[in-house]
Amino acid sequence: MYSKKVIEEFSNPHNVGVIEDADGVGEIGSTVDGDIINISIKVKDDVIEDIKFKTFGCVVAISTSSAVTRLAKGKNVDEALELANEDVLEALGGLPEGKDKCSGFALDALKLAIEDYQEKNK
Amino acid sequence: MDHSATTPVDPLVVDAMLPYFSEMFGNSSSLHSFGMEAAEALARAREQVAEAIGASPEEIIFTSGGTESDNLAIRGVIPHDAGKKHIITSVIEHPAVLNTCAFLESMGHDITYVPVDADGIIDLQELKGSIRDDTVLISVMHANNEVGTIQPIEEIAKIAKENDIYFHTDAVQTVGKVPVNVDDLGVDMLSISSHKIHGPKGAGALYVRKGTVIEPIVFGGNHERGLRSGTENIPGIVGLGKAMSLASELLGTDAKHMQEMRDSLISRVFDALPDVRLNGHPTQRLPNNVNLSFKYVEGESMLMMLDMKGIAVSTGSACSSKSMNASHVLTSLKLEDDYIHGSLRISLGKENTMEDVDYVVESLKEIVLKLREMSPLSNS
Amino acid sequence: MDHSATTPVDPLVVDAMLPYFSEMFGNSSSLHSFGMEAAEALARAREQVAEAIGASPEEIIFTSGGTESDNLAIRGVIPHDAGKKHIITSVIEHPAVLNTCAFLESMGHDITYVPVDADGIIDLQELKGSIRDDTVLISVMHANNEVGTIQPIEEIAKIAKENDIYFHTDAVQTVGKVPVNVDDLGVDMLSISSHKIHGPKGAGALYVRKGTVIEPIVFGGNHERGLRSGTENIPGIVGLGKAMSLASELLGTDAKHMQEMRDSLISRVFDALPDVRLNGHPTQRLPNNVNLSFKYVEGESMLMMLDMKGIAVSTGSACSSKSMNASHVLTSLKLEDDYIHGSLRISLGKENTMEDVDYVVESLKEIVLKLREMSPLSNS
Ligand SMILES: Cc1ncc(COP(=O)(O)O)c(C=O)c1O
Ligand SMILES: Cc1ncc(COP(=O)(O)O)c(C=O)c1O
Ligand code: FES
Ligand code: FES
Repeated sequence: MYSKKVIEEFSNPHNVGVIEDADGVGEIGSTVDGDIINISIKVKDDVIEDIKFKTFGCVVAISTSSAVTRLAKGKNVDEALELANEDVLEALGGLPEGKDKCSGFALDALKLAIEDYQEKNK
Repeated sequence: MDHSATTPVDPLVVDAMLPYFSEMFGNSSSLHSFGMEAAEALARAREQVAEAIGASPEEIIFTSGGTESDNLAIRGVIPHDAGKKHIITSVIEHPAVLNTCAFLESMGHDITYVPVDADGIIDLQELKGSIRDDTVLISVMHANNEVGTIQPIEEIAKIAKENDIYFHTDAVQTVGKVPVNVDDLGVDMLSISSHKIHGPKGAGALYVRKGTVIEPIVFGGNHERGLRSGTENIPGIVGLGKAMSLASELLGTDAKHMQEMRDSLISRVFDALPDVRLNGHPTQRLPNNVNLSFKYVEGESMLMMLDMKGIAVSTGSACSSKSMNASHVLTSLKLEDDYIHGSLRISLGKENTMEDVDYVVESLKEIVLKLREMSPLSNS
Repeated sequence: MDHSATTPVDPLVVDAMLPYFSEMFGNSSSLHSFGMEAAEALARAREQVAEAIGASPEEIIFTSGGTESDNLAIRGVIPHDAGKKHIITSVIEHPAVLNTCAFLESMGHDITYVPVDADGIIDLQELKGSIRDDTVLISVMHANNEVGTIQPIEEIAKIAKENDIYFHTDAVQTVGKVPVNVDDLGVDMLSISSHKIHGPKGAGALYVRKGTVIEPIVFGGNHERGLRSGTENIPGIVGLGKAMSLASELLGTDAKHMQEMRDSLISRVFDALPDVRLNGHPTQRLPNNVNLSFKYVEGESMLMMLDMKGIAVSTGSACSSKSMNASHVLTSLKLEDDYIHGSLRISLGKENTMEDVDYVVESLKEIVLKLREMSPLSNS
């Protein structure tokens, strides 16, 4: 039911952790209604130099978090903001029916982190 | 380690079934000798099932499985031309019971869903209080398939009897694990599923006490005394009969073995990890059921990691688009939010060993620590 | 020689099933890898069944057998909260259809039973004339299990379509014997039974054309898209899939072989004995069905004597306490009294040979002559 890429990403997630002196932090979700995704970024010259995630959630929540951090790392923040569901789905070889909308959560956390950075650096 | 979901068929059961696919393939309704062999096999299986639960052969109706048995028991007691009737059940029943009740509700009948306490035991006072003049049936499961809690069936039977109400129990999870005797339990109907007790899928039975009047839900050539039409699944039924015999023969040894593994597993997980909770009743539980909740981690992720280590378990905490949904059973137990999303059911089988338990404990420890490290909720 | 009642399971089918009892015993609803194997097996079987009848996999609902498929098709189209509805069927349907209709009648719905001619072909004018505004379903079997008559399904389908009525056919007897393609036939629903085509008992399927809205009759964990709850009988379904594949692969050869035996058997019995009648249509009939009536003798007596010679057949003329009852099918064909009590159905299988036919003809001749000698009706 899950693609090989999902299982691989889930078993060996990239960029797990929290950046202590982060330039931007985004967190979505709550324990009441489910997944919590926390993304922190380190930015230099508008480029995401480092990015880490912590996620409480299902296989999809964890693997999309990992995929999003991989896709965003090294990108200019404006490029990173343009990342779409399709990019995440492609990176993971698709998601099962009923869970295919969930790639958006990790992207939302990333966007919040970038907005947080932009807010602080206005 | 997911034996509550299904079990492998015992080789002795397969051996018993095989001849009925080929040499003795007859149809029990045929008049000729090939048909007789089938009819005899059917009669023998009926005796085996009856004997295992202390019933008479005429009280056993063969069905296609536990789900159909539950449907037949519940819809069977409501004649289709009767007026509005009332049924009492519990909030933690299997979907085969709950969805059948929901169907009857949509047909205009009334259903009362009695709540359970934090350990999953039904509230007997509420049950008593909900009885009405038009109550025709109480249906409460013997043991719950998720959290393993065993209900006080004898007491419910007494209440039903005093009020002249039929009493059905879904014993799909208890047969072969705790003693199931229809007279000791005092039930009028009892559901059995073959594939939960090392028998084949596609076979089940409903015990219907003599004098209990029910109507069929499948119509046709009037097999099974008119209560379940359709050419009988002879090999499947032969397999169920054999599986029931084996289960009752080995009940003592098997249950003791499973219970030892269960208790060891639980205490060792508690020793190895903090922030763990046992769901279901501490002692009134199936000898093979372990249901644990782990703070800070989510059920499906644990399940997947265990699966990659070759350990099959199940979870009542499923994450589906936009929301994490806990099963109706966990929700009924009113688990705290912290614990409800990280539940795992480990259901042992007689063929498991203490080495399997070691491996599960080690793997669980590693996996939970790894997931907690990823979790924003935990401060590890 | 009683292959319309049931068939032995093909050894290739048993081989296909066996792994699913033991190594791959998973439950298709589980998330883990054991469950995946089961889910894959289910998907493969669904494709095999779909391909054999020219359908899409999503249009196949697995059931416990032909009887349940008929029940689901017919009761499925009547929402339980709908008002009074009308269904059209024929007088010669299988009890799985007739008794389901009788149940719906007792629930307040209307049923029209269209008559057949002397060969068992449905009266299309009467069928057309019986259509009403509230007619929701026409259910007419593809071929009759007793006399083998094949109905003009395509024509009935056209009538149903013109009038915007769902059309169901019970194809339990035709699959593997005549071409069964849901688009060529033009049906919306079609019933299949595994044990009639060298598959295992306890499995069946209902084809439901995309867009056909039906409701479940068994409630529970929402297996089979919610239309048939209950843990799937994986080995049984795998067997059905394999049996369907084999049946459609070998259809040409098998049907030709059976038809040759059929025609030889019929003409040789006519040559050997006077006062014989062929029941059912002379050409529009199942390639494996021979249904003969012998004047002056009674069905059960012939059946018993044939059985003693190792030949299994069936009869539509059963003698039960106090009255000789002919089957509803023979009665509908309006056989003369002389012939109605002495009917025999010989249903050939692909594994039969011309030597078997020789033996049956010889035995029949001997037995009928012997019984006629005993009969006060015959002047021999
Ligand atoms: C308590 C309980 N009742 C009923 C069922 C349904 O039985 P079956 O799987 O045979 O349809 C199950 C198993 O899924 C169960 O655990
Ligand atoms: C025409 C027909 N329909 C339905 C059935 C019932 O199918 P099953 O035996 O699988 O319940 C049969 C066989 O008994 C049949 O011959
Ligand atoms: S995040 Fe778990 S299913 Fe969507
Ligand atoms: S049953 Fe035939 S004589 Fe009574």
